[in-house]
Amino acid sequence: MKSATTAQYDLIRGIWRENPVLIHLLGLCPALAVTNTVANSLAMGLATFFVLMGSSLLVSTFKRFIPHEVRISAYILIIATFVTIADLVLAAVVPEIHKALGAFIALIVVNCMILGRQEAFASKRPVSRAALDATGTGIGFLIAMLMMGSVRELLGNGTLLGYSVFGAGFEPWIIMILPPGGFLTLGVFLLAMGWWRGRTEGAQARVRRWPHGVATRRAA
Amino acid sequence: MSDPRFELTASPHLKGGATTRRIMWSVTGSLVPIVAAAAYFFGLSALLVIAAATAGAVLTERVFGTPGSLGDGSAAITGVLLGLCLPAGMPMWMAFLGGAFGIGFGKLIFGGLGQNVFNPALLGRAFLQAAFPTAITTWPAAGGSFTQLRGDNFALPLMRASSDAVTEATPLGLMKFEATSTPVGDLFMGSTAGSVGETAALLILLGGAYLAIKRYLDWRIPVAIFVTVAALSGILTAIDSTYPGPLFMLFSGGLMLGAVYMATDPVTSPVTRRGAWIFGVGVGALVVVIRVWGGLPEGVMYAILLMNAMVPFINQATQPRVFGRSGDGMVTA
Amino acid sequence: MTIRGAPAWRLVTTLAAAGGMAGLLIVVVFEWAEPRIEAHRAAVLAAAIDNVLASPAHYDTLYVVDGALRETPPEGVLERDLERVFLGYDESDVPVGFAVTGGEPGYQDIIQLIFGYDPGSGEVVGMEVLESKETPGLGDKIEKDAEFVAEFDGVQTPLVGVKQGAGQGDPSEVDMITGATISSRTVIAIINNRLEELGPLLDTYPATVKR
Amino acid sequence: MILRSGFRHGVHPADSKHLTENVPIRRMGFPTEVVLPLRQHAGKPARVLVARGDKVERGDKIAAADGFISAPVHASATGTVAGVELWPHPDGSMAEVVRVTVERYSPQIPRPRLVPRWEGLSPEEVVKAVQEAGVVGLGGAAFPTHVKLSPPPDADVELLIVNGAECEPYLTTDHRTMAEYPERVHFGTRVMMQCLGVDRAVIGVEKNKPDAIDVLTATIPDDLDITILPLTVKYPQGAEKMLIKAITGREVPSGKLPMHVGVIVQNAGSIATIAEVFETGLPLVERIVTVTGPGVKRPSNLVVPVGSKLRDVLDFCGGLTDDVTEVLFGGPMMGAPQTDLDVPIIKGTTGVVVLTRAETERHPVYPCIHCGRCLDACPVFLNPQLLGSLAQVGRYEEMEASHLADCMVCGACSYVCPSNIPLSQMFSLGKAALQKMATKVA
Amino acid sequence: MSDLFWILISAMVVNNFTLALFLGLCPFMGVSARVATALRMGAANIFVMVITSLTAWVLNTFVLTYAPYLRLISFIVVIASLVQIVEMTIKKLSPTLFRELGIFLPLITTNCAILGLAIFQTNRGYGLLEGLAFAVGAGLGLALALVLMASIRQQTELSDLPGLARNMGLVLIVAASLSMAFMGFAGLLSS
Repeated sequence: MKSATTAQYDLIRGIWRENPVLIHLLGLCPALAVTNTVANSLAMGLATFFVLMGSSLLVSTFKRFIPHEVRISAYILIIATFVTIADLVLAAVVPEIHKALGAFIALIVVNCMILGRQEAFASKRPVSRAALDATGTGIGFLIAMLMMGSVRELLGNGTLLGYSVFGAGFEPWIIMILPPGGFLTLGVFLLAMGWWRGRTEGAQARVRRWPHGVATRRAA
Repeated sequence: MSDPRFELTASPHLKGGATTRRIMWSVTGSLVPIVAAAAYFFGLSALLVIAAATAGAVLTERVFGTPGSLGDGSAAITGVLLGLCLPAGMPMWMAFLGGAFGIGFGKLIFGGLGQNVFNPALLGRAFLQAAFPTAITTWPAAGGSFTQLRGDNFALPLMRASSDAVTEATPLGLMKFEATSTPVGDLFMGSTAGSVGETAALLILLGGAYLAIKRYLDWRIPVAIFVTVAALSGILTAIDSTYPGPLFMLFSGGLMLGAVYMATDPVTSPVTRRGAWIFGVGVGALVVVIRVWGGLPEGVMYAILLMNAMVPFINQATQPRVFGRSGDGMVTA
Repeated sequence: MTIRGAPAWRLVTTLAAAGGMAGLLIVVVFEWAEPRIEAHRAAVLAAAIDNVLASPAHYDTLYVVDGALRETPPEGVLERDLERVFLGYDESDVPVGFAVTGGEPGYQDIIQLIFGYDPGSGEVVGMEVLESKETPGLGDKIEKDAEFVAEFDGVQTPLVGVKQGAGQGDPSEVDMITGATISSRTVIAIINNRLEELGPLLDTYPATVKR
Repeated sequence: MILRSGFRHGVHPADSKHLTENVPIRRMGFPTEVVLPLRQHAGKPARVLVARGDKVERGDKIAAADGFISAPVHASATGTVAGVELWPHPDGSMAEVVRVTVERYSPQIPRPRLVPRWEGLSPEEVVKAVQEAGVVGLGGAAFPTHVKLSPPPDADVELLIVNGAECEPYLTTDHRTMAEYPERVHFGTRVMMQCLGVDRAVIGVEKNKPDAIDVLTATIPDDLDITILPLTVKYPQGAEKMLIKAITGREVPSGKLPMHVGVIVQNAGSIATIAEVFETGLPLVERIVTVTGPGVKRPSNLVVPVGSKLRDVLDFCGGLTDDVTEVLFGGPMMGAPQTDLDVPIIKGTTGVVVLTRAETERHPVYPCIHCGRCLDACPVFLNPQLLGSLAQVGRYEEMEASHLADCMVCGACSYVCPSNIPLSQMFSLGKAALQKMATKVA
Repeated sequence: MSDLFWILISAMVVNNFTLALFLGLCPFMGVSARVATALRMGAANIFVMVITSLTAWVLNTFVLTYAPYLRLISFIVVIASLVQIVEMTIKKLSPTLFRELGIFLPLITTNCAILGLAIFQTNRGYGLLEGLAFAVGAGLGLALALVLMASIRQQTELSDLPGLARNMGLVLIVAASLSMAFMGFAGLLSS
């Protein structure tokens, strides 16, 4: 590929401009399911980071040996291996968190973000660039997870990483740690970004497109 | 050549019937007796809760809505309706938050009046139910003096309510968890525990009848709901008499308020007449299912919200048969 | 920059190699992790049994096979496929009660719990929720509300759930949690149903009858 | 055949006919100039036969039919052709007209019969005579009558419906015609029945014209099977398909003509005109027009020479009040607004309605609240709510898929819309846009 | 029997895969613009779920007892290959059916809902019939969520949306509302 991206760009791209969760809406399943506390978000983010990094390195290293026809299967095989490892390690080292994340660790396998980076980047670039890209994307994912996790834990439990923020009298918004809260938090993030983009790129005038020539007066 | 005296507008040049504004404000007006009844049964607290919810809805509409959209009255209706389906002892900040949520995420995000999918008042209530399950299921008993507060209405924002009010189980709660029925007469007059506005079945029916006669609401929806609920619960009682009977089902909980004022919101109910029947039957069936087999004692709010979600689909599925065409749109003969 | 148009044998060997490598890696990690996971699982179970039977000196694992309790699992059946109960003993090797697990659908999903049962007195002597997804702050009081959990220490079976404060002082009454009636009832139902199934077995188990 | 009385949906606007319903038809004097557009009928415009300076007499053919679906135009007054030129047309465009300066003090005398006597003519000759007389439907659409009189041989027409519904508010043209000239209505019916070879006719009259119903019933000829059918008052009963549905219970298939269900519909005014041309021997040179509305000082039913300018007609009725805002050709539901008082009254002008500020006050538009009133109003069972939202985002193809073509722009949906959304206007624009697209493709 | 029914209902509405467990979000966001497409996607999903459930049961019962740590890899590989084979079979046997459903099959294969189904089924120790009930319930639930979302989106397309809601934010808010509405089913058929 003769793209003109610099190493620096490869690193920072995934963090914000092409944030996998907030921009591309990839990997939503873990981003919504396990972000009810900061600790869970962190664990999930790190596990995903580990899998992404491992598979990117491996795929990039062995890209010459993987025939085009079976590349997806090979990628999935590699990813699944790392996920299984992550699963086992978490279960052995931090069983409490492993229990909280439940099946969602295994589901990292089908996180489109990871497969997407292999297909779009690692399989075409040198190992060093692949590592940078994986770092950027992984951090971007982690940031998104932590944003979700902090908002949801803060409002849903009144705590951050388990430490009380609002004091004892706080009435937690339980919805935030329930499923609707996940959708809601991400939805609000996306709305905020839509609002921000509208501000910076000049909001399209919010005019209803009445057909040309229809004389109307909107309710004042 | 053309004469400046004359306007050039498209036909038709006559205008008949109600206006959206009049419909909305009539609905609001018909809620006044219900609010009064709420104040009679639950005292000052009821008014505080209703006022807080209305303030939340109206302020949100004012700040984020299209300029001047307050005038159509729909935000006020949302606020009052939300207030009517909350318990009287609820902290005012929660009611306010519910109103703001309902209007913000239930209506303005879709583009304002007429374009929302879910009933904003009920969405606000569903939010409160999911966020503050304890506060919203703490039912103060009806009666007592007007000035006596029924709970911690003045809890500081974000802070827990200190609960020392006299609470009582709702008729539905009694039925669900203790298999005790409440006399239908009490339900009809409203002297039972429950949300501030849903206890007075009589007044709600009168308001609904007024609106139906004025054709400001589609009578098919409440009728379909009542008939479905009565029929299903009748069948269930016939099979096993421990199930609650039709009269109890009809007059307990939020069914009256929901069927008359929430399910009939034209924006979030089907536009076709056949759709209205389907919608009503669906709400009725879901109410019975949730009340009888669900984990919650009350299901009207969820039943209506679920059917709201179905409305776009129902609308598509019940397009009218065009004149001179068979049902599938083909030209007849 | 992957290879295109590779011959079939290349495809197969690549996948086989990748599969082999993956298998190898996983096995290595598994060998390392397995004992730790098992140890943790055992520790959790032991702690739970410890909790519901008020710290027995030691306990036996019994297997329910063909409607009888046996001390050893039958040949050829995996241990995890069998239904197990645990019998605890005090320092002087006197049985103090059984720890029984059970699960049923609660408000959100299945509630899994373990409870201690003393066949001698017919009382439940402890209860601990192992797994639940009940509503935080409401339904999850079944595990977090110490008052509720404490009610299961010394209550006559079959249990009867009553509204808080509405009880008549009957020894089989359990005060349910206000606002989380479904979850509370499920806990009670699980215990009652399990005892209905296993009660006769437990009541007639030789080790306890001997006492 | 079942005679029923009703169609589903529709609206009930206040009929406002009290202004003129009891005012006898008067004759308006000849104006100083008449303006005769070559396009006064549906179909191809007529071919002009005269040139500037030509002398014409009342009843002279000044333009000939150009093809089968076309009709000739006759001079409505004796005078001199002042020009063949472009002139404001009631449809809002500029159209070719023949302008005739009326000879002052001309007796405008009856001339030797231009239309042959009816007795003894074969159906084909009657059709020919009707075409030559320039008779078109006077109900508004101005479809050439002779076309309706000659159905294709395979069509099995068994019933003639005379449309006396006149469902548009304010208008009383047909009402007065039926009440004052019942014989003409019956005679015209006889001519049509004979031409079409049908032996049954139904005259459908809305119940708000009891005098017309009584007079018509009293004068039915003994030898004809004519039924006078009172209809409940509802708009748009006068629409062909609605009337057929209301009277026979049959639905005309979408895109097809009434003759597919064995029916021909003719407007009562046109029927009377057929009778009139055979009676007087003069072609169609004048018509009955209701000039009414709160903006007219002296609301009247007038016999007006075709081509009279709006200004002259209004002056004859005492002029306009001060708060006039709109002048319409046709009724208030479907009528076309006029801004130029020089437009001529043409054959298809059923009435002139002048509205004042009170009736035309503009209402603010609110968003659609999905109340479903438009669905209840639409006589052809469309979903105006859906069509309207599609129109607002310009999705004309999807409107077509939702059967926009079946919309007859009756305006019932706009009339009932509580949010004042200009539905029918958007539909006519949508139709125009689709037509444009279709011609572009073709 | 009632157990199977509970499993089905629970997977369908109480713990709806999409709205309560966040599984299958990719099609929920991606293939929910048109009702017709959503219906076909939903049907294809039910189909694949049933295959998955059967596969997982076979693997769990006969193969993985001896090597549980290979569960993830074998699930992924076997399910993907099976779906591929089914896809080719359908293509051969019924081109019409393939046109209707086939194009969705590859999309579904690498979908969290499918793998999630297999894993949940394993974790909960479901037998063959229970697994099938679970698969059908989950599939119906996914289809329901998908169709609801699609019909709502088709309506909001015609709306005068505020600028900030023109991206997927609105879809997520709708999903949150649906999720809240589905909370009404909590505790259904329990006790």
